[in-house]
Amino acid sequence: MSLQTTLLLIPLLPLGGAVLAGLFRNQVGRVGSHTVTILGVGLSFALSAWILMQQINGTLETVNISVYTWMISDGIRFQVGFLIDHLTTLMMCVVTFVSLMVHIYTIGYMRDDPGYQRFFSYIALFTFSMLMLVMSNNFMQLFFGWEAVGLVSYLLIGFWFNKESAIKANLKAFLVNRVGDFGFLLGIAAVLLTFDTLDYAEVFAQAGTAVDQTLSVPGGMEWNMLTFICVCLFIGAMGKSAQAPLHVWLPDSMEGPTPISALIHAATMVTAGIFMVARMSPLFELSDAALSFVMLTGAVTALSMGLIGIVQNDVKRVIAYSTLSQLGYMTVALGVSAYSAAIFHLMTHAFFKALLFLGAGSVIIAMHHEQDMRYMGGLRKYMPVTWLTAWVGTLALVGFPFFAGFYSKDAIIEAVADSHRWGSSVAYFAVVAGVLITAIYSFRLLYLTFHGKERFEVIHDSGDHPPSGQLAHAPKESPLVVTIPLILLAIPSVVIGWMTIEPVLFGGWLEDSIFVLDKNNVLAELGEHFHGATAMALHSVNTLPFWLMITGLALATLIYLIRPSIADTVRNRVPFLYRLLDNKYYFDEFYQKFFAHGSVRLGRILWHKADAGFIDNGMVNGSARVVEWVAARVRRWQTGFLYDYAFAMIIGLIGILAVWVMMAP
Amino acid sequence: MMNGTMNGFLLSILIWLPLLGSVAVMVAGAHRPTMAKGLALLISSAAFLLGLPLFFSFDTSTAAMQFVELRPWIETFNIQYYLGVDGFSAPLILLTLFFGVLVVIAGWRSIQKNVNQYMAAFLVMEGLMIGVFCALDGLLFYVFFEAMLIPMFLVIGIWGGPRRVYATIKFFLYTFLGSVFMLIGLIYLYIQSGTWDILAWHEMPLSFNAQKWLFLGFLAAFAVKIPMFPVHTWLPDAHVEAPTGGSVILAAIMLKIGGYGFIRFSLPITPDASAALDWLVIGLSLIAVVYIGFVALAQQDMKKLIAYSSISHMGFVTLGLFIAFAIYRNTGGVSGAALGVEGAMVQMISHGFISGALFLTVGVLYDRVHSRMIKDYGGVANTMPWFALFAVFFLMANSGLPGTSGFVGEFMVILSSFQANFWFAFLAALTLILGAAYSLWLAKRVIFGAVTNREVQNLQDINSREALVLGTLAVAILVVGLWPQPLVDMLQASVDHLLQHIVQSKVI
Amino acid sequence: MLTLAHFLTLGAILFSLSIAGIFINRKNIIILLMCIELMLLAVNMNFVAFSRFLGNLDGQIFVFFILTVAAAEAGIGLAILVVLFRNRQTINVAELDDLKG
Amino acid sequence: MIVQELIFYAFSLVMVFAAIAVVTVRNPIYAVLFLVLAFFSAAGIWMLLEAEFLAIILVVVYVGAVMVLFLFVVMMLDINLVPLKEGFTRYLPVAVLVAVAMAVELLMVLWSRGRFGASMFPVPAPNSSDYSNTRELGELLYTNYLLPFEVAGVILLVAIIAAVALTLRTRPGIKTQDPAAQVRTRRDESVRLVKMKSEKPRGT
Repeated sequence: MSLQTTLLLIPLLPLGGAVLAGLFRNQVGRVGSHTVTILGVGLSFALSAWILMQQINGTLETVNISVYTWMISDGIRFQVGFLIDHLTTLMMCVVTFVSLMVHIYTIGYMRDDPGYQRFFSYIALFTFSMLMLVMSNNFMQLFFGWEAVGLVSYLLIGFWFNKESAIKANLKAFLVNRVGDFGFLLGIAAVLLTFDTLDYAEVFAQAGTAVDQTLSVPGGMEWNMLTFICVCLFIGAMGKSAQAPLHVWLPDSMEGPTPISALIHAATMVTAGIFMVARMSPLFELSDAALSFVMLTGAVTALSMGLIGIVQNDVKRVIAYSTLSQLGYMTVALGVSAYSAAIFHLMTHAFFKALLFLGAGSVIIAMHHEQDMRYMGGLRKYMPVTWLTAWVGTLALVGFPFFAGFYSKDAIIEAVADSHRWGSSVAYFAVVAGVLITAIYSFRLLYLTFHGKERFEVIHDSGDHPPSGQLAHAPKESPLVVTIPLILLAIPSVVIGWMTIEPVLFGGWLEDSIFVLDKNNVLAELGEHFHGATAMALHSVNTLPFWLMITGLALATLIYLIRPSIADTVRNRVPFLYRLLDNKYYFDEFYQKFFAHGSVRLGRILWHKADAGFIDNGMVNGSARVVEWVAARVRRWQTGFLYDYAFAMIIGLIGILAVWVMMAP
Repeated sequence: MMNGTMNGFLLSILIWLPLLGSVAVMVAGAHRPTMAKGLALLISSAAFLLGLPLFFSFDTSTAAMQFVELRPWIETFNIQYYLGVDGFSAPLILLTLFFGVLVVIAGWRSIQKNVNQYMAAFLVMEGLMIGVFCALDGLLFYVFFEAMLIPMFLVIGIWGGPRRVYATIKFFLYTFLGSVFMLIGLIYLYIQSGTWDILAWHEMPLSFNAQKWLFLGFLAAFAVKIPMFPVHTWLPDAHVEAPTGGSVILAAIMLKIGGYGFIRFSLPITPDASAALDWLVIGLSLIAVVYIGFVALAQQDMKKLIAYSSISHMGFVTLGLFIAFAIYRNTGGVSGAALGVEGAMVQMISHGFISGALFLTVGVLYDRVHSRMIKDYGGVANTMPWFALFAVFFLMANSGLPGTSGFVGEFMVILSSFQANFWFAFLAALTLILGAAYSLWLAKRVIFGAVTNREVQNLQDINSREALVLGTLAVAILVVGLWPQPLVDMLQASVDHLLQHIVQSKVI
Repeated sequence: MLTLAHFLTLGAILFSLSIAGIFINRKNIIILLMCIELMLLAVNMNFVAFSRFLGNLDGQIFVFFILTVAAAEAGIGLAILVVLFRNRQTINVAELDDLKG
Repeated sequence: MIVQELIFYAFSLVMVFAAIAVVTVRNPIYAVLFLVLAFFSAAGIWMLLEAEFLAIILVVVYVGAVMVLFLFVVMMLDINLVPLKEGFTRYLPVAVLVAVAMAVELLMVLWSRGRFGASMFPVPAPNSSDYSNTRELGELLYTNYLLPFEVAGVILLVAIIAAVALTLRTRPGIKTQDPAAQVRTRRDESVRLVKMKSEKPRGT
C-alpha cells in the first residue's frame, strides 16, 4: 500500500462509512450503521497513528503531494492534496481518536433515537471533512473542509429538527460562521492576488517577498498586504473558533446532541481556526499588527466568556463557555507567536473537554435529559465512574499540576508573560485572571452536579415528561459504551501533557510546520528555563496561577458546597453585573435586533419601497399609467362621429396645404 | 467519416427535431395525454442523446466555431442560416438538452389540462433556445430570440397561476422592450457592414460613439433577460405564476440567454464601449448581489424567494464578465480576468442546475399542498425525509457550499474581482452571508421544525419519478462541483480568445 | 383663352364646395356620400385637364379607374346604408358613435 | 375660341350652382337631381377637353346607374328629414370659413407665378378629325393597363357580391327554395320501397 493510498484512505474511510450509513440507512440497519462508521473511523485512526509512529521513528519525512486536480483556470491550479507534517499528523490523531471515542459513546447515548443511522452518517461525514481540512496542502481545499465542517455542524446542531431552539441555533451557527468565512474568502482572494497560487508551500516560500506589498483600497487607503491577508484569514478563524464577537453561535450549538458537542464544538471543529493560524504561521509571523489583533481578540474572549460561565445553569452551556474561554487562551498563544503552545493546548483541551462533555452527556442520560444543574446534586453516589472522570477532566481544565491542562495552560501564561508584543500586558492580565475564573466555574459545575444535596426527587411516575426536579427513575450509572470512552479519554487527560510537553513545545517536534521569527520566539526563551515536565509542575507552586487556581477552588467550595446562600447574596448585591453576565453581555439581543431583524426589515423595506414601490409601481406601472392617462385624454377626440373624423381630415389637409404654400418657393 | 457528415447537420437536427416533434406531439397527443407525454419524452431524450457529440467530439483546443452550418436564407438582405458553436454556447446547449428531458418528466403528473399542447410548447421552446445558442447570423439570432418568448408566454398564460395574465404581459413587454433596442442595433450593424454575420461584426471597426449606442441597445435587451437590477421585476412575477416546468426553463435556460448575449454581442462587438461603461454593469451587478439578497430575505413566497435568489446569482455572471475590463485598466494585463469570465460561465451552468432543482423542489411541494407560501409549511422533514435531503442539499448548493456547483462560479468570480478592486470582492462576497441567510432560513421554516398543520402531516414522500428528477440534478450539481475541469476545458480556448479580442480597441 | 388654370380652378371650387357640404350636412349620410362623389368629380376634372394639356392619355385611364372604384364604393356604401337603416331606423350620423373611444 | 370660353363659363356656372344646391337643399331627392345636373355639366366640360369617351361614360354610368341607385335608396328609405338638417345654420359659418380657406389655399397654389398658366402649359392644338379618343384609350387600357383593368373588374365583382350579401336578408315565414338541399337529396329520402305481397290475380 503506497503512502498516497494510505493518505487517501484516511479521510475516505469515514466518508465511505457516512455514505453507507446515510444513503443506505434502511439496508444497513442500526447495527450496520454504527459498525461501518466505527470501522471506518477506527481504521482511519489506526492509519493516522501508524503515520505518527513513522514520524516519531523518523522514517517519514514531510509529505506534500497532490492527488487530484480540481480545476485549472487562468493558469492557476486548484487541487486537492495532502501536506503531512508533524502538525497535520498530530491533528489527524486527535481528530480520529476523539471521533472514535464519540462514535462508540454514541451507541449508548443515541440508543433510542429514531435518527440513529443519520447521526452516525453525520459524524462520520464530519470526520471526513475535518480530516480533509487538516490534511490540506492548499487554501482551496482548506476552504472546502472549512465549509464542509460548517455544514455538518449545521446538520448536527439541528439534528433534532423538531426542536425550534435547535433549528434556530443551527441557522445561527451557520450564518455566524459564514460571516467568518466571508473574511476567510477575501483572505484567500488576497493570497491569490499576492502570490498567484494557493499552494501552501509556494505561498510560504514567497511570503518574505510580500512584506512590503500593499493593497490599495479604492477610497484612498493603503493597507499592508500581509496584515490584510492575516486579519482576513483570522476573521475566518474567529467564526470557526468562536472568538468574540463571533462567539454567539457556540453556546447555542449545545442544542445539538451531546456527543457532537464533545466532538465538534469542543474538541475538533472549533479548533480548526487555531490550527489554521498555526498552519499559516509563516504569514502571521510577518505581520505584528495582525498578531496583536489575534492576541487581543483571544484575551477578550478568554476572560469575558469565562465570566459568563460562572452564572450559567445549564450543564452543557457552562462547558460551552469554558470552551470559548479555552479557545481564547489558544488564540492568545497564537498572538504571542507561541503557536506550538496553542497546538499543545488544543490537543490537551481536545481530550479533557471531550471528556467533560461526554461526562455531562452521561449525567444527562442519567437525569433523563434534564440539563439544569439546579435540579441535580449528589450524583456522586449514583454514578461513580462518571464522577471520577469528571473530576479528572475538571482538574485538567483548571490546570492542576501534573494534569494535561496544567502544562499547556501554564506554557501559554508564561509565553504571554515573556512576550513583548504590543498589548501583551492586557493579554497577560486576561489569561491570569482567567485562571481564577476557570477554577470557579469548573468546580461550581462539579459541586452542583455531583456533590451537595440532591435537588431532585424520584417519583416513580411513568409520565413521559415530568416537570423539572422530578425523575421517573433513580439516576444510575451509564452503560459501558458510555463509560469506556470516558475512561479512555480520562487517561490522556491526565498524562498527555506530562508526556508530550517536551517534544511538542521545546523539542522542535513542530519545527517543520511552524515558522517563528527569532525576535518573537518566546517559547525558546521558556525552553531555556525548562528542566523537565516534573520539575515544571513542582515549580508551579511558587507561581501566581497556581494560587489563583487554589483560590478559585476555595471560593467555589465555599460558595457552592458549604454556604450556597453566598451566591444569592452576591447576586443581589450586584444585580446589574449579574444581569449583564446572565444575558451574555447582550450580544445575542444586539445581533438579533440589529443584524437578524435589521436585515429582514431592511429587506422588507427594500422590497416594498424600492422593488415593489419604486421600480414596479413607479417605473413599470408608472409608465403604463402615463400611457393610460394620455390615452384617457386622447380618446375624447375619438368621438365616433363621422363628421368629426371628416373635420379632422380636412383640417389636416388644410394644414398640410398651408405648409406647402408657405414653403413653396 | 460517418461522424463527420453527421456533425455537419448536428445543430440543425438539434433545433428542428424538437420543433417538428412538437407538431407530432400536438397532433398525435390530442386527447391522448399518455401518448403526448411518451412522445415528448422520446423526442427530448433523442435530442439529448444526439446532442452528446457536442460534448464528446468538441475540440477544446480551438476558439473557432465548430459544427458549422452555412446556407443562404434571404439573399436579398444577405441573411444566412448560419449555425455553429464554440466553448460558450456548447455547454449551454447541453444544459438546454438536459433540461428538455427533465421538464417533460417533471410535468408528468402535475399537468392535467391540454397535455399535448403543454408538451409541444416545451419542445418548441427547447428547439428555439438551442437555436438562440447556435445562431451565428444576427437576424437568425433575433428570430429565435423573439420566437422563444411565444411558447413561454403561452406556458405561463395557460398553465399558470391566478395572476398569470398580469405576469405574462409584464414578462412579454419587459423582454420585448429590451429586444427592440437590440434589433435597432442589429440593423445598424447590418447597414454598416452589409452582412448579418456575427463573427464579421466582431472584427468590424466602429467609432466609439456608435459602439456606445450599440452597447446600450444590447444592454437593454440582455439586462432585461438576465435580469439585472433595476429591470428585474418581471422575473419574480413570472416565476410565481408559471407552472413548475415553466419556472424551471425560465430560470435554468432563459436567463442564461442574457449572459450569453453579453458574451456573443456586447463584449466582442463593442469592446471599447464595454470598457468605458463597465462601471455601470459592475455597479448594477453588485447592487443585484447585495440588494436583491436582502430583498430575497424578506420574501414569504418560496418561488419568489428563489426568483430573487436567481437575480442575485446572475449578478455574478455580469460581474464576472465585466470585471475583465477593470482588471485590464488597473493592471494593464488580463491575468485573473479569465477566471472571472470562466467563473461567469460556470455560474451560468451551475445556476441552471441549482435554480432548476429548487423550482422542481418547490413544485413537488406545490403539487401536494397547492401553496407556495412559506407559512403553510413547517416540519416537512418529518413526513418527507428523502425530499428534505434533496431540498437541503439544493439550498446548500444555492448558498454556495464547496463541493457543489454553486461554489465554483462564485469562488472564481470573487477571486477575479479581488484582482480588480477590493470593494468589488467585498460586496460580492457578502453573498456568502446573504445567500446562506435566505436559503437556510427558508430551510428552517419549511423543512425543519415540528409539523405545523394537517396538510404537512399528510404529505407523501417523493415517488420514484420525482426522486429520479431530483437525484439526477443532485448528481449534476455534485459533478460540476467536484469535477469542474471538463467544463472549464471547454471554455478555456474561447475565453482566452475573447479576452485577447476585447482588450484591443476597435475604434476607427 | 382657356388655360389649364381655368380647369384646375373649377376643380378647386368644386372641391371646396363639397368640403363645405360635408360640414353643413354633417348629419345626413346620403348627402355626405354625394359630397364625396362631388369631390371625386373635382379630382377627375383635374385629371382630365392635365391629360389634355400634357397630351398624355394616362390621366384619362386614371379617371376611368376612379369612376370604377367610385361606382363600387357607392354601391357598397349605399348597401351599408340600407343595412344600417334597417337595423337602426335612422341614418342620423349623430346617433352613430360606436367607434367612440 | 371665344365660343369655347363661353361654353366653359356657362357649364362652369351651372356646375357650381348645382354643387351649391347639392349641399344646401333640404330634400335629398333634390340633392340627387342637382348632382345629376352637376355631372351633366362636367360631361360638357370634358367634351371641351376632348375626353369624349369619359364624358359619355360619366353620363351613362354615373348619371344612368349610380345616381339612379342614389335615387332608389333615398326613396326606399323612409327618412325623417327633420333631425338631419339640424345645425344647418349653426355650421354654415364654419363651413364657409373652411371652404373659403381651402379655396384660397388652392387658388394660391394654382395662380401664383403662373404655374399652370399658358406659358407653362401651352394650349394644345385640337385633335384631328379622324382622332378617336375611345380608340386611343382602349389601346392603352388593354395593353399597358391590362392588369389594373382586370383588377378593376374584380373590384366591381367584389362590390356586387358585397352589396348583395349586405342587403340580403332572409325573412322568416317566407317559402324559399334551397337549391343546395335540392341537390343533396338522395334516393332513399324521397323513395320508399314497400314490401308487399304480390296481389293474386283475381281468379277468373
